[in-house]
Amino acid sequence: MLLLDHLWIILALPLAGAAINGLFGKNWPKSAVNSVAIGSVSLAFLAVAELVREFSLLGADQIPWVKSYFTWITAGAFRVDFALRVDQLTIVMLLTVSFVGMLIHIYSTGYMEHEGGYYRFFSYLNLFMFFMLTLVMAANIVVMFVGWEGVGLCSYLLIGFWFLKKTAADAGKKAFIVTRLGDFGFTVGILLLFWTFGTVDFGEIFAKASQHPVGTGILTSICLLLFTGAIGKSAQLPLYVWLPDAMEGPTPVSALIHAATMVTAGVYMVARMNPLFSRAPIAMLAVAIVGAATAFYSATIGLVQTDIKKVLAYSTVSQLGYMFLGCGVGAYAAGIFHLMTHAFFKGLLFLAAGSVIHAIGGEQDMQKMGGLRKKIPVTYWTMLIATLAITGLPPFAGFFSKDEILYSAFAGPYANTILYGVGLAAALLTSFYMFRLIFLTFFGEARYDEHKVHAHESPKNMLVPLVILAILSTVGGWLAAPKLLGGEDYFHNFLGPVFAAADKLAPAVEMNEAAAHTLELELSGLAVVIALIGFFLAWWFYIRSPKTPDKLAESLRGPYTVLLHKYYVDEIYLALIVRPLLWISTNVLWHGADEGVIDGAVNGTGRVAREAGGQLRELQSGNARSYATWVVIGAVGVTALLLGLWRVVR
Amino acid sequence: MTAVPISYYLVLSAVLFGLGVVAFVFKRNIITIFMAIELMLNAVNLAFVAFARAHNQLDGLVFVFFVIVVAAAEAAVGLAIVITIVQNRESLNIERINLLKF
Amino acid sequence: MEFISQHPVLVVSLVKIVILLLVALTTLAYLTWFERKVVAHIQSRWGPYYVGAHGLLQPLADGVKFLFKEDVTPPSSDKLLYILAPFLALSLALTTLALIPFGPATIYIFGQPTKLIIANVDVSLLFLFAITSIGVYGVALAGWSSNSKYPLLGGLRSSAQMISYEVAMTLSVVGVLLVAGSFNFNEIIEHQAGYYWNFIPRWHVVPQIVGFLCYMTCAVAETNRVPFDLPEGETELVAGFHTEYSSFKFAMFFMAEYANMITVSCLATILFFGGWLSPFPDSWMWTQYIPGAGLLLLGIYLAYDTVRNMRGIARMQLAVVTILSLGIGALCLLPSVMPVVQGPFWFLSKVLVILFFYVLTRGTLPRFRYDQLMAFGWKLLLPVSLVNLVATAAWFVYGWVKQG
Amino acid sequence: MSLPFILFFVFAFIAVMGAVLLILAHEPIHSALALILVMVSLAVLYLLLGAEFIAAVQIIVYAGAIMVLFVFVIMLLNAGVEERTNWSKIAKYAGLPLGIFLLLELAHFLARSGAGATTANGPGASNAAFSTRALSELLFQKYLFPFEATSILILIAILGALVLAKKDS
Repeated sequence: MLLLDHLWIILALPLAGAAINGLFGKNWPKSAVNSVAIGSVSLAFLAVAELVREFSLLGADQIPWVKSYFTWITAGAFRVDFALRVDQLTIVMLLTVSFVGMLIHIYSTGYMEHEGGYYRFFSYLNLFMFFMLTLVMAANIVVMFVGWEGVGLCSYLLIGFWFLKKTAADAGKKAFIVTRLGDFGFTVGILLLFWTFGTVDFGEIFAKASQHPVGTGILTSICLLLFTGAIGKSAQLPLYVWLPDAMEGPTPVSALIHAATMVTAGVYMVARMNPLFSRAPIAMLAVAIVGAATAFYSATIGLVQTDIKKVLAYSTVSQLGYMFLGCGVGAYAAGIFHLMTHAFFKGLLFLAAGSVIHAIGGEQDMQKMGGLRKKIPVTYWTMLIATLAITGLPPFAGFFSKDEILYSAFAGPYANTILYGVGLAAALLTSFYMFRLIFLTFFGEARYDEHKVHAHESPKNMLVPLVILAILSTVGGWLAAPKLLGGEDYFHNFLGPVFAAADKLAPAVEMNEAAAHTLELELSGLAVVIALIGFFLAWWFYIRSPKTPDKLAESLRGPYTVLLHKYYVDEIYLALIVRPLLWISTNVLWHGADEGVIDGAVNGTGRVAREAGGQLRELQSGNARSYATWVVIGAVGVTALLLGLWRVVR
Repeated sequence: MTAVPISYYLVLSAVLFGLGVVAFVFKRNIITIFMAIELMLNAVNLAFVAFARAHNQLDGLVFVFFVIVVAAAEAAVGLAIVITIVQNRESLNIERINLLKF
Repeated sequence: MEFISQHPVLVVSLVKIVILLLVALTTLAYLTWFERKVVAHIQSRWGPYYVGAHGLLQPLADGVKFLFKEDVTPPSSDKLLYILAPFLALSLALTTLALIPFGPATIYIFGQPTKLIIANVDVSLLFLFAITSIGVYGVALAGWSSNSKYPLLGGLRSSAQMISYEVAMTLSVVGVLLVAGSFNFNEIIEHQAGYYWNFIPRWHVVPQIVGFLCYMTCAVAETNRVPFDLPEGETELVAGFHTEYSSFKFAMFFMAEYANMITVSCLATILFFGGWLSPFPDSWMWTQYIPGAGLLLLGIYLAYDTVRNMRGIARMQLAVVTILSLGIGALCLLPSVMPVVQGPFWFLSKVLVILFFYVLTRGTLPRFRYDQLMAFGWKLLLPVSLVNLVATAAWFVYGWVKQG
Repeated sequence: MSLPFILFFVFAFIAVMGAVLLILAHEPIHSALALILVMVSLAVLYLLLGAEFIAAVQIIVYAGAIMVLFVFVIMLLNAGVEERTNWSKIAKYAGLPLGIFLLLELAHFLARSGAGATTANGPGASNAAFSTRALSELLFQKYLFPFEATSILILIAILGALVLAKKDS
């Protein structure tokens, strides 16, 4: 039981890597930095693997396995241990995060080859791994919050990695600030949580919650507040705006942080809190609605984007929407499952996109690509697989996860046909814009200057992760293949215990086995058909008659421009929030409070001190004996005082 | 065999401390001033031990121990400083070493 | 008077002190004789021979000589300290003897039962170190107060040397303290009772051999003996710190040095060689007779020597010695006395062996150079004794032995 | 008049005399000796109070090491009679009265508190010796961290002394 007793090792490894690279890496050769970064992360992954082995030996009564290392904060009743918790959910997250993280580290060694600040990049990356693992393994919400903010920080650092580029720096700031809005809610949620349950430890909270009546206002508000945090972190409506801009960061970062891991933290949090959420139906409805809305909304924006990474970004947002939809309709397992598969194929998509960009020398505009199929076959095939996966075509990973979510949206305990419809529509759009991406990038004639740019396949260390992820996004789904599709639903059975409480609460669905199966078959069939339709539309538009899109754009000028400008959301925010804030900060806080009051006070103090010093320095005769005498005078005074006090005490 | 009352020891320590203070103010030789400090420390130690005896608790003795250790360190560094001072200024008289002023 | 009757302990202690002082001073005196003899034989000379049989009266003669020499006090010297220094040195050197236990037996003085030790303190070892550490002043002040170059240098050197080696010495002893688990000499000695494979005595030399070697080296240095006698290295500073001293003050320094030798040897015996414990298992009853028998044999040899070689007055003197040793030997064989004698006998014989080693080093080893001396002390002895200490501690921590 | 009282008064007197000598002596070395006198008599008082270990340490470290260091430095610098300058007026005039006043205050204060302490648990505490073993256990368990800290302090002090006294070549 090495690792069960020493969970901290898993955290320590990436942290050590970050520290070493950050402190000493500056003048090291790339190879050294690589070995440290990749070494630490791979070790972490191995540790996780070992942990899983040991975990599998645990008896059901020993789960969740909680290990408290030291008391971090104590203030009155408020007590926070630095405690780590391992249960099935944690295991899933750990595996996903550490594995994808490792692959992306390897990929980065190739992608960042020619970039400056190499060591800095990997140090940040490792740090991110550390915080993400902390977030996942936290046994109480405060430690989780540490991880939560930590990943935010790393995201900021990495988005603004090329901080000389203004857009990048701004994007970093934007990501940080917008997320902060959500975190505000999250923080309040935490406080409310403590105020309600008198503890921050998950175990105790859940225990207490199980006595708590369903649907009380306080519970609902807690869940909503926590969900606000999730909205910010996982880029849901209305706080999604930072994610597309975050694409300014290096592609591996987009893959790791803004597709595979960090942005899914919100989903994880909601799933982790399922005993609370399942007790607050209203909150769950809110989650579901926001999820579905985001899924559809950002998919629409994705339709018309031309920057390959932007498209993927919006697709990420919409997929996250799916996950929340899943959680919202009580299919937490499905949500988490989609989280995992999404980590695989979306990570793959980003990496492949990165490989494409790398191939044609940093060009990101899809209109300047095309015909790359032959040039970079491996990238092409892997990306195609990923696309099939995300559009939810069997037998790829996305099919199962998406299908589940949709099924439970339609027939689950919290079924809601409207949400189902929206989800389905989103699926259609998804498959359309994904194939649009594929076609624009890989098919047709080359729209870039063949003489200047010589498209070339990426180096091994970039391709290997692609292939591995491709395999995963192909077979990854079979873990949760439901019975009637000839699978044994391992995933649900595995996660079962975690969501037991939630499932117990869920209203029973009255439907007999056979009917359920037929329905499920029909639904999945429908989903596939939808996906295919999307595919054919994309094929028609971009292969068969490439003129159509422009004609369409002409005829639907209004909507098109609206979409192209992402519903002008950024502009609206700018006008409604940023500008006023800026004005207040400048005139009131800066010139008023800061310069006027604070600086004034400080300078005043300084002036007084200087004057007084001028007078007092006469005492500084430089004769130590005089000083000694002054000391004695002081002593006499103090003793006299003591004597006085003594009398008072007597 | 009756024991000596604690207050006797305390008064003695007070007296020694006072004398230490006087020495501290009145001696001009840096080394001697150092000794005055040591004398005060000793007085304090006596008080510590006396109190330890009064309450029959060993902690007082531990403090004495620490005081002695610190005194040793202080003497080592202080005397090194004295040596350097003398090497630079050819005088042990503290009143001649008066650069430390406005 | 009634005060004394109130505190009989005082009286008894007083008596014991007087006895010890007499014994100690004579031993001192004859230690010089012993040394000169041994060194002489090392250098294949006869050594003192003419004053009394085998020069047995030589120490007496020296004492008289010192007493009647003119006592010069340098005019420019700091009178008070000049006089204080030798007294300080000698008195402190002798004081340490008060802490030495000479035997386990209980004897009766004026019907007061008491042990063969003057001050059986709880932390005897610490006290002994305390007193020896004060001993530095004797030398330092002597050097300073003479107000002359060589003594000053000698004083500086010896104080530096003593401080440096005191550290290593103390550390080398701590190992033993760990093993014995006590500061008290009697307890330390009793802890060494028993035998490995019931014939090798469980003395601390066995586990603490490193400590012992360090200790002996430091001890030689502490007492400013060859090869560490730089404070009075004739070739360098005439006679070191006591250059200006003459007559009896000089004699006091001289005695102080030998007294220190004795103390240090006693300490070595107590800490490493099981003090007054007999080297033989108690089961061997016949060992009880060794002291008496030994003295008798000595007496017989002396008798033979007297008759054979001695002429005139020397013969009488040696006869006296012969009778003394025979008498004491016989006394030791009395069943009432025998148990009392065992402890002191073994103790003193062990001390004698160590003193012999002392003299041997003096007779055979050359003198260090000053920087070598310091380097040796700080860079070799200190680390070694530290390592020894740590090793011993580890030994206990990992429980390879049971603590006493 | 029992033995402890006699011993106390004798050595208290010696200590005070030593302190006074320290002030009156002209030669630093005499002051040093006076201080040693004080320390030794204090050690005896510690014995009276039953603190054998501390008494021993007091002599070994204070009298045997620290003061030797002082004497050594005095000899090294060959410090002669100190010159009695009086440039600090305040020290000249205010020094003595202040010292006396502080002395009285402290005596008053301590005597009171001491009386309080003694009455707190029985008049006249017992004179049973403190066990060294208990002391060491306290030192190495409750006060382990301060102990280690002081060891670091000593180390730093050694280095500092080296750096200061070293002739920069």
